Amino acid sequence: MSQPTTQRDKRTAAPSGSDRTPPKTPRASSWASMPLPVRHLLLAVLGLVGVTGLLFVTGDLTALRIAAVGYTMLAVAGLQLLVGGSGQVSLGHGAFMMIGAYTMALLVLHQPMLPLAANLGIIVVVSIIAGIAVGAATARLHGPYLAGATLILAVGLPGLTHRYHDLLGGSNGLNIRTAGAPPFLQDLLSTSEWRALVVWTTVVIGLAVLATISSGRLGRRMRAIRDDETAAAMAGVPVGKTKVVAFVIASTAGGLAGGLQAYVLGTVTPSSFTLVLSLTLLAALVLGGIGSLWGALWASIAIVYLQIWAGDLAGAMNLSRDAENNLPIVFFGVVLILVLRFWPLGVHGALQSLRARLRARES
Amino acid sequence: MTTTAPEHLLRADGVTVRFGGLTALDDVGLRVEPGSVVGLIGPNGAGKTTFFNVLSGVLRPTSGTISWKGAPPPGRKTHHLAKAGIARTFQGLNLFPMMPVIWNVMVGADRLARGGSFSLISGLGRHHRDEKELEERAMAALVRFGIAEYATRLPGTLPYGVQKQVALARACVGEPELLLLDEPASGLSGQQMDNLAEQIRGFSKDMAVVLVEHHMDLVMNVCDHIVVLNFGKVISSGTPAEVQADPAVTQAYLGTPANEEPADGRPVTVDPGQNGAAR
Amino acid sequence: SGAGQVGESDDVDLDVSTGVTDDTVVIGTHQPLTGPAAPGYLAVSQGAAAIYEYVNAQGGVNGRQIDYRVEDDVYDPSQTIDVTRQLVIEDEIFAMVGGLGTPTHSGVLDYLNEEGVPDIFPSSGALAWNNPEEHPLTYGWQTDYTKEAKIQGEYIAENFAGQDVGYLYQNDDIGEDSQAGLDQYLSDNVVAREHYESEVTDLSSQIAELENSGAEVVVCSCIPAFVALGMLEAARIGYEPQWVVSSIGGDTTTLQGLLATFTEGSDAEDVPADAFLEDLLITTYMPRVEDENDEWGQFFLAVYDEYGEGDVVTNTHVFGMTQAVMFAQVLKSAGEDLTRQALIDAMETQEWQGPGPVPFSSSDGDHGGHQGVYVVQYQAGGGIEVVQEPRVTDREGGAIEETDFEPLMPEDLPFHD
Amino acid sequence: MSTEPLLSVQGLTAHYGPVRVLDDVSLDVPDRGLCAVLGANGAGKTTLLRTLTGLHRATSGRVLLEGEDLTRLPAEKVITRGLAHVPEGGGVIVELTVEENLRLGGLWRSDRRDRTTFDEVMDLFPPLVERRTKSASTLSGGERQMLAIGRALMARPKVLLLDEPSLGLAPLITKQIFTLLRDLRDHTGLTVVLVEQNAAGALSVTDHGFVLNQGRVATEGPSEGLLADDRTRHAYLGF
Amino acid sequence: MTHFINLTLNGLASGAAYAALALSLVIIYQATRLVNFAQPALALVAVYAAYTVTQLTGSYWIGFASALIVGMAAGALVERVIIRPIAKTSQLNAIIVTLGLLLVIQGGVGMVWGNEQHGFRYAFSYVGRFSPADTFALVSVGVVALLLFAVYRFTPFGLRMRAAAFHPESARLSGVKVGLMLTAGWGIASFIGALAGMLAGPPFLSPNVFDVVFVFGITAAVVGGLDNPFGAVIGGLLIGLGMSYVSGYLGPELATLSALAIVVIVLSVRPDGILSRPTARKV
Ligand SMILES: Nc1ncnc2c1ncn2[C@@H]1O[C@H](COP(=O)(O)OP(=O)(O)OP(=O)(O)O)[C@@H](O)[C@H]1O
Ligand SMILES: Nc1ncnc2c1ncn2[C@@H]1O[C@H](COP(=O)(O)OP(=O)(O)OP(=O)(O)O)[C@@H](O)[C@H]1O
Ligand SMILES: [Mg+2]
Ligand SMILES: [Mg+2]
Repeated sequence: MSQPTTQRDKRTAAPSGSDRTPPKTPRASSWASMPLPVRHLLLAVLGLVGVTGLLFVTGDLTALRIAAVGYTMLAVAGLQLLVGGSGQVSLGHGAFMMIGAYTMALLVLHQPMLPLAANLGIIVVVSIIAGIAVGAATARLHGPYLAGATLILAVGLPGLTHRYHDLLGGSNGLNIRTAGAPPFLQDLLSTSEWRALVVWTTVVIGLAVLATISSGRLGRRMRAIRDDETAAAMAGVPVGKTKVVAFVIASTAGGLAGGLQAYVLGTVTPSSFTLVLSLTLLAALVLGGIGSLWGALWASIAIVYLQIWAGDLAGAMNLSRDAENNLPIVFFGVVLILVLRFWPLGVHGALQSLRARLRARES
Repeated sequence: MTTTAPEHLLRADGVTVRFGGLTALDDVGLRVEPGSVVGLIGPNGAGKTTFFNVLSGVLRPTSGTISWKGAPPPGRKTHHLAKAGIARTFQGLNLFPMMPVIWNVMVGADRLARGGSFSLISGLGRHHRDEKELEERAMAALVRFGIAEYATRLPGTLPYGVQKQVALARACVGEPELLLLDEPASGLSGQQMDNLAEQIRGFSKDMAVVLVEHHMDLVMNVCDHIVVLNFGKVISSGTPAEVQADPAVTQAYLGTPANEEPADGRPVTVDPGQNGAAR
Repeated sequence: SGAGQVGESDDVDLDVSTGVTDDTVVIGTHQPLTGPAAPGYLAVSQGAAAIYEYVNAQGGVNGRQIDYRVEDDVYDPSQTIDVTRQLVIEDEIFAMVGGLGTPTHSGVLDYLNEEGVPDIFPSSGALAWNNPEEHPLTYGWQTDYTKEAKIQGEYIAENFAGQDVGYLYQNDDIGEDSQAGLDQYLSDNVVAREHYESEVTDLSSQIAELENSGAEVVVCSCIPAFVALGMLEAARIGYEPQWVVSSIGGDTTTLQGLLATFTEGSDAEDVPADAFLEDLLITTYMPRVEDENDEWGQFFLAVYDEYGEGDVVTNTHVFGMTQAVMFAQVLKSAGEDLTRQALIDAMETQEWQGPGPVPFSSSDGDHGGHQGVYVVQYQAGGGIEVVQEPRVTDREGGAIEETDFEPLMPEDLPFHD
Repeated sequence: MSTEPLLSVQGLTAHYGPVRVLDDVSLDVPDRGLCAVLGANGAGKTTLLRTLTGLHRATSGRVLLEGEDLTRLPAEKVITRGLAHVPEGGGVIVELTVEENLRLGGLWRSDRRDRTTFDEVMDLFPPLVERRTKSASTLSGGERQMLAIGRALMARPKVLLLDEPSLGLAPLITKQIFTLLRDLRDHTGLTVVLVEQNAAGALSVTDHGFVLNQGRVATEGPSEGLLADDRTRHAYLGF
Repeated sequence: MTHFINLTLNGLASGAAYAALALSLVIIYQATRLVNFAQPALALVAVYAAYTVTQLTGSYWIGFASALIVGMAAGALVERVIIRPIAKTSQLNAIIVTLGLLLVIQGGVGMVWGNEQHGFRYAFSYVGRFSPADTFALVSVGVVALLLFAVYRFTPFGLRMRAAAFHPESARLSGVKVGLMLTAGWGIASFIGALAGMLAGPPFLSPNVFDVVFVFGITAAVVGGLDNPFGAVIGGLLIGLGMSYVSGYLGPELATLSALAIVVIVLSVRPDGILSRPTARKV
């Protein structure tokens, strides 16, 4: 969020935020020789199988939260590509989620016979347009200026719902009812479980795409721009275009996440897409670890579960009412501070170094 | 000049750059033929880097034209020129500090990837082959510059001399047709300087080189043609021998022995312009 | 099949006693305990909790202690959904009581009905709750905004005949529904319609506009903070209309608290809180703590004094306390053999007798809750005076009628053992 | 050297993470000495200077200036003891103006209001004079290097540590700066530690040289001697 | 016409509050290159402290003074204890930590003082189209901006401060106690933040009272340009006026959207804010 001083700190080895995973020296395993998309799709299928298993051993409430972890993760992963990849710190990611969510709600309300997949497709298109608009408008902005512009986007956009009260429902938003599991699955899956599966199917596909982009040429171009725009341009990277593409990818992920949220929760209101959401997404991203998609997983778990755990904790601690009410907020803040204090690379970074240490001990 | 190429690879005419009241470049022209090494020398602040900035599209000149292979360049932005085949190093290196060395170099090779936007965004199609090829090229370049052992290090943790090699590798790996080198030799040891001369001569088989440098040995050694700038103006140009013999150059840039020991014992003044005309 | 095409859901089984044991019954609610909406609504659940404590101290209802679980949803519908599910699935609540907020509660309305969880007294005046066809388990509570506004409109038309009227309303269903009622009586006299967004705490342009229009009466369909802001802003520019405030914003104890500390020791000391509030007209349907003659009001003060947590008791507390008393009442009527069906049956057959001084409806296809309002006026010194006895009406074009409803007093109303 | 050295480095060791980059380095710099520190890329020259000024923590060993132990002092204190450091690349603060950069160098001195030093430095580098009020970011590479040296001189140090000052400077200027160093030594008693890649050039202006190799002092001696010694030249200096 | 004048005066009054908060952000930015999300929280603590002190002593001005002192101390403390160890690792981390702090402090204030609203008076009478309180706000913001500008541009202290922020290592090599400068920067910024809180807090306090003001404060700072205290003032007034006109003529639901519009328009013409200096040479 700040403009790096030219020629500053070239020397200081700042491990944080750097891409700690340089390509490995060519290893002739069949895994590594597979094209990236194939590898990532295989991982995606594996992830989906895992989630399905988890759904079968847990209950309805957890199914809802698993779904929430899913779409939150997609949103965070998109943000990760934007912030960690292209270095554009956006405080307005919630705005993209909102666009996706309202698109979903409007489609369900006004075109109820469209299948869900078509709705998601339309959301992708709408998000791309939104991403291009925002990306193009902010492509010349740097650091805190970009942050400020996206911040006010997150705050201002919900105002549209008041302006177009009749269409968007004002502060009460829109309520939708969506179809549950198809008949032949109804005995097997509850509605919540079905929705969680729908969410995660979309999410793992989205994540596979994001992973491919992030570790491929486009990802490298974005990082180059993040590190040094002039040098990147001198290597033939179109700076403005790449920045917009980064925004488009992020907005698409965010829009899809919002659409899935609307689908799962059945309600969209401006008060679900406040600045707090945007800031929480960004904070959780850094908490989880900005360098890797795994970070997005930890981030989304933190967003969904920290509040709940803190609530349980507060309930168990027998505090005064004011203290009990506010404990969850404080708890999230404290966790955030402590994690960054002791694990600058976030939870994922910590886990990685732990693994490295264990491996070192083994050998 | 003895080359008989019908067309110049790069041609700059009447390039003028003003920053507010300061004229950094004043009607500067340059011609570069394929396969040649052109030296661009001059005192500090003469406008050499500024000229590079104009040639590479980083800076738009106040006036003047540039033509590339006999036609206007394909676009005015830096990346257009880069795509067309101009590469450059920076005086301040400008490496990508948070990417490992190999990725730094792979970015330099990016223009050689053959996949279109589809493969770029989706990771399908040629992408996989492209990536492999880029990595191989980058690795080959690291080996060629003798810095393969640093492939996975971050640039900031390397000695300055190694960083310079990384920058050089990044500029060359994309097989440009014109290579602009801004003080490649500063910070290098004598041995390395000799290697560099060798390398530059090697480059010029495939590409033309424009070299900004203060190490006269190197410049005189490798350049076919030299242009001397002072206060933004071309004060001399010609073969190394011609330039070296030009008294204007000696005065403004190389220094005469008389300058070395001031007679009055007062601290010397470090002034490149002491003999130059006032602006 | 289309994403929006929803099949019929099966009938739910109400013959269950989820959350009920021999000596406890678990109920839940969602409330904004933190975040921007918390200051306005925190007191609701505090008040309710105090009543349940009191009831439990008296031995509970039908031998059962009431276990009241309050979950914080920060007034964010997506969190409401999560905490509601948590209450239903994990806490296994018997019923949802007084879930607060229109946007928030809208999101769980279907869910509660589908899961067969009685949804008693949502804390909001939206019209949506009263729809027994679609949401048979939801029973509204608050006098709906349109009914209230009709009575306001009539009162103004009668008592301020011919005067110019301006509206100041919150830009959501509160404003929309209120105008629908007011306009039935005032449409000819309206000279300004100004709205505010609850996120923007600046009313300067609205008040300036109202003054500009020459409105002599300003009807404020606002929450308390914005009533206070509006009054301050008017005082700032020397504008002195007759304020008419609806029940949601007419909590003079809260207003007084805000305005008193505000003016304390300042240049405006000669303009004490009283002066702001003097002659303020309020429509209301609950007991009032300012009214020394209001037995329920006094009862609530006493209960809160013993079972509540500190604080001044405001009418927002009373909101929750009234709800709690009424819920305890119906729980008592539901009898020893407590099932959800028994509760619903009790709701449908309950003869409501207070604490609210207006009739209450939860049967015969009308889940509308309180049926009307009465009008009070703030008096210098902090008291209030009833200037119009309760009247009832419908939300359409029907007439406004007086009522002879007489609530039972605390000691006569059976709502605990 | 018989006299007490002005700057004395004793058994200095320094690491980056687990990697040892200075290994038991000892060297003495006499008062009014002009010393060169030479070595291949990565030998540890920059690290040595950074450790001397406290920018990098020594793992062990001591740095003494006029007998005072500076080893544990933070950089901002070390500077006030009379050590000035022109870092590799200059470290000009591009967001400040040229004048501000210069003033900053002498700000810690109690006589900072005295403008004579400022005027003297300005006199030394005429290209800076006309850019006084301009942002330092507009300077060319060489002009920045002049500014960096100027800023160090503003502190009127006892010992000046220069990390590749010739980087980016035109040959004429390099020569002039080397001459200037001698001159300052002769007229103001300045002591200089000069890190240079340009070994021949550096040895020709200094009177003593240290050659670092992989973090150790490989050899040292009078400059002429080193310049003449073919073995050293080939082994470590590469010319 | 009177409507226009009213809107203008209203806009100036609210703009002053935005400007004050923007100023404190600019200071922190100049001192640390960080956008400090904890700024409103620090202001919150200060203002609640003032509230309590005023209640205890009965004197508004003792409360006012304690707010400034508490604000400054809290800022300096936070820098020392929490920010410093983290700022070393990365800038984004430091920014996120200020977010965490925002949560902790906001929740903490809720724990101590409750989430209810409290009335809180203005420094001077608020009565009048452009009241003494508004005048006080505008004048104090203007004076502070002027002072800061002077300190930053013309004093050795200001130079040290800027050097430490831009290039800590070079600053240390010039004998600047960088750590001290950072602490001082946070202290001063929080001092101004506390002032902003005292201006923007009334009439009612609650733990979230500064959320909205802060958003417009950031917006103002960005619009004006983060490198110049006057930018904050101009940005604040611009946002205040723009929102007042839009909400007066077009409807209050468009107020925040109009702030967005101002940002987009201004930054598309001047990507580094109105008072930005020409962008630095890159290579
Ligand atoms: N953006 C700018 N604004 C103002 N002046 C500038 C700008 N860029 C360059 N200059 C001035 O233009 C002149 C030429 O600068 P340039 O960097 O081209 O010099 P150079 O020949 O590369 O010198 P060196 O050998 O020291 O690198 C210098 O005097 C510099 O101060
Ligand atoms: N920040 C860092 N992190 C890790 N290793 C580092 C770091 N900085 C330097 N090194 C390592 O320390 C060793 C010494 O580096 P140093 O910069 O001191 O060399 P040098 O002699 O100054 O070289 P040059 O002449 O190229 O400037 C090198 O191997 C380098 O890779
Ligand atoms: Mg240059
Ligand atoms: Mg070095």
